[in-house]
Amino acid sequence: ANAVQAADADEVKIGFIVKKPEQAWFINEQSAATELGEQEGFEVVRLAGEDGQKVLSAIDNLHSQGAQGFVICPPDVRLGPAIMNRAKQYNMKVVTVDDQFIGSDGKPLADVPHLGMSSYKIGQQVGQAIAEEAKRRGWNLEEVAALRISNNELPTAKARTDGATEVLLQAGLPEANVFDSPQQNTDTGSGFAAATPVLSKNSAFEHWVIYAINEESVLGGVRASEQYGLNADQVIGVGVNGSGAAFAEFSRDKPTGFYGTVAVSSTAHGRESAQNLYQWITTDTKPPANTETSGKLMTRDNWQQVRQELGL
Amino acid sequence: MSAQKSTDSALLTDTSCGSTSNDGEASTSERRRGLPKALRTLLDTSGLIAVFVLLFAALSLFVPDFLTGRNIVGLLLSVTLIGTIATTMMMVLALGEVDLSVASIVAFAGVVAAMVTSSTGSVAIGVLVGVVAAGAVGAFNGLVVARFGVNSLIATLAAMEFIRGLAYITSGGDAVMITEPGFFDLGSASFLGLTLPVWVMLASFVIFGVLLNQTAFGRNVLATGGNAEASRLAGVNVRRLKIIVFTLQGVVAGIAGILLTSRMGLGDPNTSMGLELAVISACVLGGVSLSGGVASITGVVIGVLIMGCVQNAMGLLNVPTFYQYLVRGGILLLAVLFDRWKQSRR
Amino acid sequence: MSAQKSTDSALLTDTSCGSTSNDGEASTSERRRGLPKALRTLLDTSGLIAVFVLLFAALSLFVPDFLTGRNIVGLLLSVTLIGTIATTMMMVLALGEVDLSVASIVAFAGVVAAMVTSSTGSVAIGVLVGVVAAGAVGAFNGLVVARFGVNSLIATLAAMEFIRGLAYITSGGDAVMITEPGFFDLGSASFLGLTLPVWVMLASFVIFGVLLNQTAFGRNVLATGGNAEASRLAGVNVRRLKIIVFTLQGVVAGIAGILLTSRMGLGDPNTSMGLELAVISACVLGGVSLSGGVASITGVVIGVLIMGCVQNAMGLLNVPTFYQYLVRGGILLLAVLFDRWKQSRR
Amino acid sequence: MDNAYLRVEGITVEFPGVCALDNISFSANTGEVHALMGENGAGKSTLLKVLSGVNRPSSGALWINDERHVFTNARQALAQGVAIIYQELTLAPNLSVAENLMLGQLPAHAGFIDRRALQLRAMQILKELGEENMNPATKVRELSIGQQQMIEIGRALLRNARIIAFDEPTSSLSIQEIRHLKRIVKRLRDEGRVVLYVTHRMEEVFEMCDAVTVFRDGQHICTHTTMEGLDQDTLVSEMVGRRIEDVYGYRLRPQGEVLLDVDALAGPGVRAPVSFNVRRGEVFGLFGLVGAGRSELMRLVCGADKPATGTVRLDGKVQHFASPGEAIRAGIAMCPEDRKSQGIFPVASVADNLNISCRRFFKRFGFLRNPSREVSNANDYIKQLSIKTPHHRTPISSLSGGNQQKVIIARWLSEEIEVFVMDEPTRGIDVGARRDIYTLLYDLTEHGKSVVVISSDLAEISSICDRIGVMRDGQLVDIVNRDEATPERLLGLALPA
Ligand SMILES: Nc1ncnc2c1ncn2[C@@H]1O[C@H](COP(=O)(O)OP(=O)(O)OP(=O)(O)O)[C@@H](O)[C@H]1O
Ligand SMILES: Nc1ncnc2c1ncn2[C@@H]1O[C@H](COP(=O)(O)OP(=O)(O)OP(=O)(O)O)[C@@H](O)[C@H]1O
Ligand SMILES: [Mg+2]
Ligand SMILES: [Mg+2]
Repeated sequence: ANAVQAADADEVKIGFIVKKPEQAWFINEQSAATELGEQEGFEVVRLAGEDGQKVLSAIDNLHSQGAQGFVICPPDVRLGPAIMNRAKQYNMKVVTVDDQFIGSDGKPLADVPHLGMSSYKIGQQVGQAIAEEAKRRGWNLEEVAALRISNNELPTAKARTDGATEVLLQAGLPEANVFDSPQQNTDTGSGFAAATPVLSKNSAFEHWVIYAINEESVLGGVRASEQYGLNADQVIGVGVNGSGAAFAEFSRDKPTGFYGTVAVSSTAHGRESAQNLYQWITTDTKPPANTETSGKLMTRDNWQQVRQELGL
Repeated sequence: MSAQKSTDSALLTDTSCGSTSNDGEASTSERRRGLPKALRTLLDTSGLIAVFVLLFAALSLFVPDFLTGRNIVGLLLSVTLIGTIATTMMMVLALGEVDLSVASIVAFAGVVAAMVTSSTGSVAIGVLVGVVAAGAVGAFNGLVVARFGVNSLIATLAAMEFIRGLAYITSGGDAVMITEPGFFDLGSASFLGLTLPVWVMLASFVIFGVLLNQTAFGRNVLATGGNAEASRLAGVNVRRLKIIVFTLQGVVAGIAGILLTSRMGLGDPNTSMGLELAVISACVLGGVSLSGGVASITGVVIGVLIMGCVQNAMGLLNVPTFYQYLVRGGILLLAVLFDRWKQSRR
Repeated sequence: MSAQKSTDSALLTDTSCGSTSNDGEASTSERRRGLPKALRTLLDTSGLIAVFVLLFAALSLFVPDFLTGRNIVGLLLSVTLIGTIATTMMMVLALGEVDLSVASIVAFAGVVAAMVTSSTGSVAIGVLVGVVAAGAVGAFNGLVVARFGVNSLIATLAAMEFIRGLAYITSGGDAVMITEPGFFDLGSASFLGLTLPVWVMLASFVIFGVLLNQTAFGRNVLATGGNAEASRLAGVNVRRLKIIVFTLQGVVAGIAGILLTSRMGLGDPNTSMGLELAVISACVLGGVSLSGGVASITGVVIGVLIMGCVQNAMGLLNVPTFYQYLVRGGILLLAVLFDRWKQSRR
Repeated sequence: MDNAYLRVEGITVEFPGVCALDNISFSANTGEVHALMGENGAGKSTLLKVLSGVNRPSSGALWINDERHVFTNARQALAQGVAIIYQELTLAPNLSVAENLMLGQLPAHAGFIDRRALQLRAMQILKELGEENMNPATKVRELSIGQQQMIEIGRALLRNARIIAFDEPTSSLSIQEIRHLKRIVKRLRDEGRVVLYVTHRMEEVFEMCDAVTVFRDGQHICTHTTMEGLDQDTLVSEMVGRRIEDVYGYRLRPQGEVLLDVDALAGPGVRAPVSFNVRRGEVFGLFGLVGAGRSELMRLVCGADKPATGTVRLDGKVQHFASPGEAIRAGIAMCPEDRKSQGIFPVASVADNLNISCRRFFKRFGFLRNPSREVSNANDYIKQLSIKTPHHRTPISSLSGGNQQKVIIARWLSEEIEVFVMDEPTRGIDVGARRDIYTLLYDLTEHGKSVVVISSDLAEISSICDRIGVMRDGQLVDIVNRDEATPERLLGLALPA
């Protein structure tokens, strides 16, 4: 069957399933893949899979359309076995992007090609950026408080904040100075609401660092810090992604507590993962098991340049 | 003489008396009198059925790959969760209540079943505990609503938060992996080309259809939804009725949740957010009144299918996500507008 | 004899005649008679107020840093969105309707205002267009509900999907940046230590409190919520009333959304998911009846404050997220149970 | 007396601010129709609700067949053979006639409804009710109020109860239906049941009842164990605490020019064009059987429904009312017949119910209302119409039916209304209050207003009106002058030819 499909190269159709179809990140990925498809002559079906049920429906749907494979960012990494099960049933090829499948033994499913950045490592990059900036500003980390806007329902969020926390602790931030503020959502509003009580509780600290799952949440924290009369030079907020929220912040007249963000090229992710799958279908060359990408720190000074570099 | 009077008034009722407007109408509805009950009900709900048939025909015609065996099977599978739960939601709505906690129950039951199965090694025990837990949540909802007279929207909104929290706490926030291979069979066991979840959905359609129409219980539910005071005075145990219906809702949501978990291979505490609104939409699309007392299983089946078909077709047509919002909102609005129009024309 | 009789009966009326049961009660209610109206209303809703006062005292006592000036300011700011919208939601609920589309309107208005401001360079035009767009959505909801008699739960559920989709489409799915610095002042302009969003919330409390209680419009809203048909026959233009109330809801949600956008510095189409349920919860906590006809602004203020305090305290106490779900659900349930208990005891 | 089948002993029921029943005792025997009489709010319905387990007495008990009972829910009462036909309809609107008849005891095998048995028993009971032409499969919401009332009665018959209580059953029945009801009541008595019968209609008491108990303000006034030697005036004065010679008290009034002129009006419910006019100072009656289309006609006049053809002139000016609101502001208002669904705002206070329309006259600064004016207006009418309510702030739903009606009437008295349309204004209203309402009508007309009264009460309509229009099957068949309006004539016109 594979050979037949491979021969039929001009009718290649692949799916691109993402867990949060409304988010800029995934929109970028999907449109980059679509663009590539237009260049290379294959069709990309964009689908949403917000939970397991919807992912399976999306796969059924792809099967009905006669797609040969799909790229997926799963809503839960542990869905791997169920998704692979369904894909095998339909004889579809699968590559994952952003989040890698985990098998029932708790280890990554090695035979599914993956392209992405490790959430934990991204988190470490965030921590690194914060630590360096704090050092540059000459802060004594012993007296710095960390506002960790957490969202433990989301494994990605947890991995990112854990990564950042680890680096900061190594850099000399006392563990007692790390304050959790659980948010209900991942938007600015909930970041703000979560940060408010923590800031008011710990009024003794002069310097704050803020990190979270994404830029929006960090921005919420920064807004809360402004509300408490903390100045831009008293706060270092570093986000993740490189989306409109960050650009909006950087293009303000005056610098704010939002120091920077670890930008990852969603465009590259979308493009490369689609490319990999296309190659696999047409030439039968299986992509590398795990391609790790990394982020690039984007600050007020270099954001436009980085943005261009990453094609955002 | 008295006989004369009543026939007259019966005529009046039918022909919406007088003026020349709609004599054709009247005679149609009179002709309907002669038809067997089932067919008459069909004609009454026929507006909706017509919409569905038209929609289905249009989709089959214009959407490539829509009318293929594998797509229809996939479509059926994709509506199992909504479809199964819609049957008991219909009962709850018929009672004049509403249940927002179903999505949380789905998640909770799934997590509990997955954990218990993994720890005891027995699928049966796992499923049983999951269903019982879900039923207990439903019974609790029923108790709060029936015993303390709390508005069900609020009671189940509270339960929605609470049970979701319990699901997170039980699972530690992470999806629970299932180690027992037997558990997967639940979701994939197949018979006549359809898998267990589809059969369960079809069974619920039949069971709750019969329950609603053919049993005293179902009629009491409708009576209570139409006028709770009336059924209480007529000796219906309204309190028990409500508790039973909410418990059934819990049990069915639990079963649906466990089947989902089995299909997914993991108990995910984050699953099915927003499901309650989709289920209620499907019921209302199917002509179930939110103020209670009016419900039909045919309507609910059609409502579920309409929603499923539209969603499926949008996937096939590659409609961008954002426009899917517009389409979903638009369809819902058009369907209820159509329903209103149909009723006002009568 | 007859005179004797009627004084007797007046006495009877007050002291709930005879038996020894509740003389204390009776005399309290008699004492209340003498009090001015406002104070009496206060005592009537006093159950809830007592709960709030106790809660506030407990939090101040046991939660470190709760009762500090800046925490209270922060608390106020964090409830502005819910508080502002709760005032018009109160009107909608009083009318016997419900509006699920507020969260989408918040996002939509914010995105529109941000885009228009950036493209025209004028904050005034941006805000105006945002508010008008939001008002138009509200008016459309009102039209569908009032003109076509569609159940508002479904009509606004459809609008919720539709408008969220519009917000995504308008913004392209990504946060909209604001290039006009003047726009940020809206959210941060401060007077007497409180920022504009807080003042807007306080103003809505006053305006809609007065509107509900002190104007014929407000009383007509309550009457319509109590019995729409009777209200129409009593000469109320029910249709216009509903359209106006939904439009107000849209306008206020729009203003709240624009202020949020200004505070956050970006127009985010993803913002405020689930806000509608929080707003409705706050109203119901405040004793607003979901079946219409009963509402009080004091109750709503208290409801908003209870929710805000609990959320804030959980933050201060560092309650893990999962348990926050339990607490929120539990509080909501306890509050309505308490309310029922209070009413049954009366 | 002590071996009576039903004994009520020392029952006391309290509501916030009201003592509905104060230590009531009386007894009723089998084979007896026992009338319960009293003013509005005297506590009659409350007593029946104690019998049916809806209201729990704070003290006292019921003795049924020498067994002591205090019911706490409706099922217990039904189990002891007590069935009540309530004043407010208690039907499930979307269920069929048959299902409503047997609600709570649907015939079933292992839970499954036995449709045949359901159908058969329903047909049988409908026959007993004289409604053999009613289709048992019809949805109850499609029936007229009178027919719905018959379903209620049928339900009680089906229970085969030993004690059957009727709460104002005739208030919304047609004349044939009333005849039928009387036959049913007699049969029940002859079968040896206890029949309790609440009514405000004197003639029914004297025609049907064997004993009468009178309440006033929650107190037991007296029980007459026999109707021998009892006359109407005595009974009335026991009920209302004063003597009323002539309830109707017709007064001759001068009549002015035509105020309301209806010309060839037709529309939903009114199939042939109807023309009539009403003069200033006139009380114009509309008589007909239930379902004759009287309400529908006046709804067209008052802007509640849209007429298909015809015009309405008010004081010579042609009016096209798009809504009741426009009609009210032009000076014509209607008190609807179905108080519960069209009249009251149940959760709102008496004052709010009363001021709903007129408060636009009491404005401050052009947009704020004037609560003190509203309160004084409410209190004025509470006093003037002797509305029994603990307070103007009491929710109207806790008032007795008659008092609710008075509040609705007061709503329009405080407006600037020229033409009052009153649809069954005295339905469920006690003699004393009725007298008050009639006096009120005469007072209004003496001040140059016009009144249109729709009534199914023959005695009432022929006694208080100056002219009477008779309707049948959505047509106005004739207009009769007062002096020619004998009950026989009116009935002859109203009944189908
Ligand atoms: N649910 C209630 N809550 C408070 N008060 C009530 C309630 N039900 C009845 N009442 C009061 O109890 C008293 C007796 O009412 P009831 O309905 O028994 O009068 P009734 O004799 O049946 O009058 P009517 O002839 O008008 O029907 C009235 O004053 C009424 O206001
Ligand atoms: N809900 C309804 N559905 C269908 N027909 C109805 C409905 N309500 C009333 N009708 C019909 O409309 C006509 C007039 O109704 P209605 O009983 O109100 O007349 P009426 O003369 O005002 O009598 P009354 O005032 O004594 O009740 C009747 O033929 C009746 O059957
Ligand atoms: Mg009564
Ligand atoms: Mg009528």
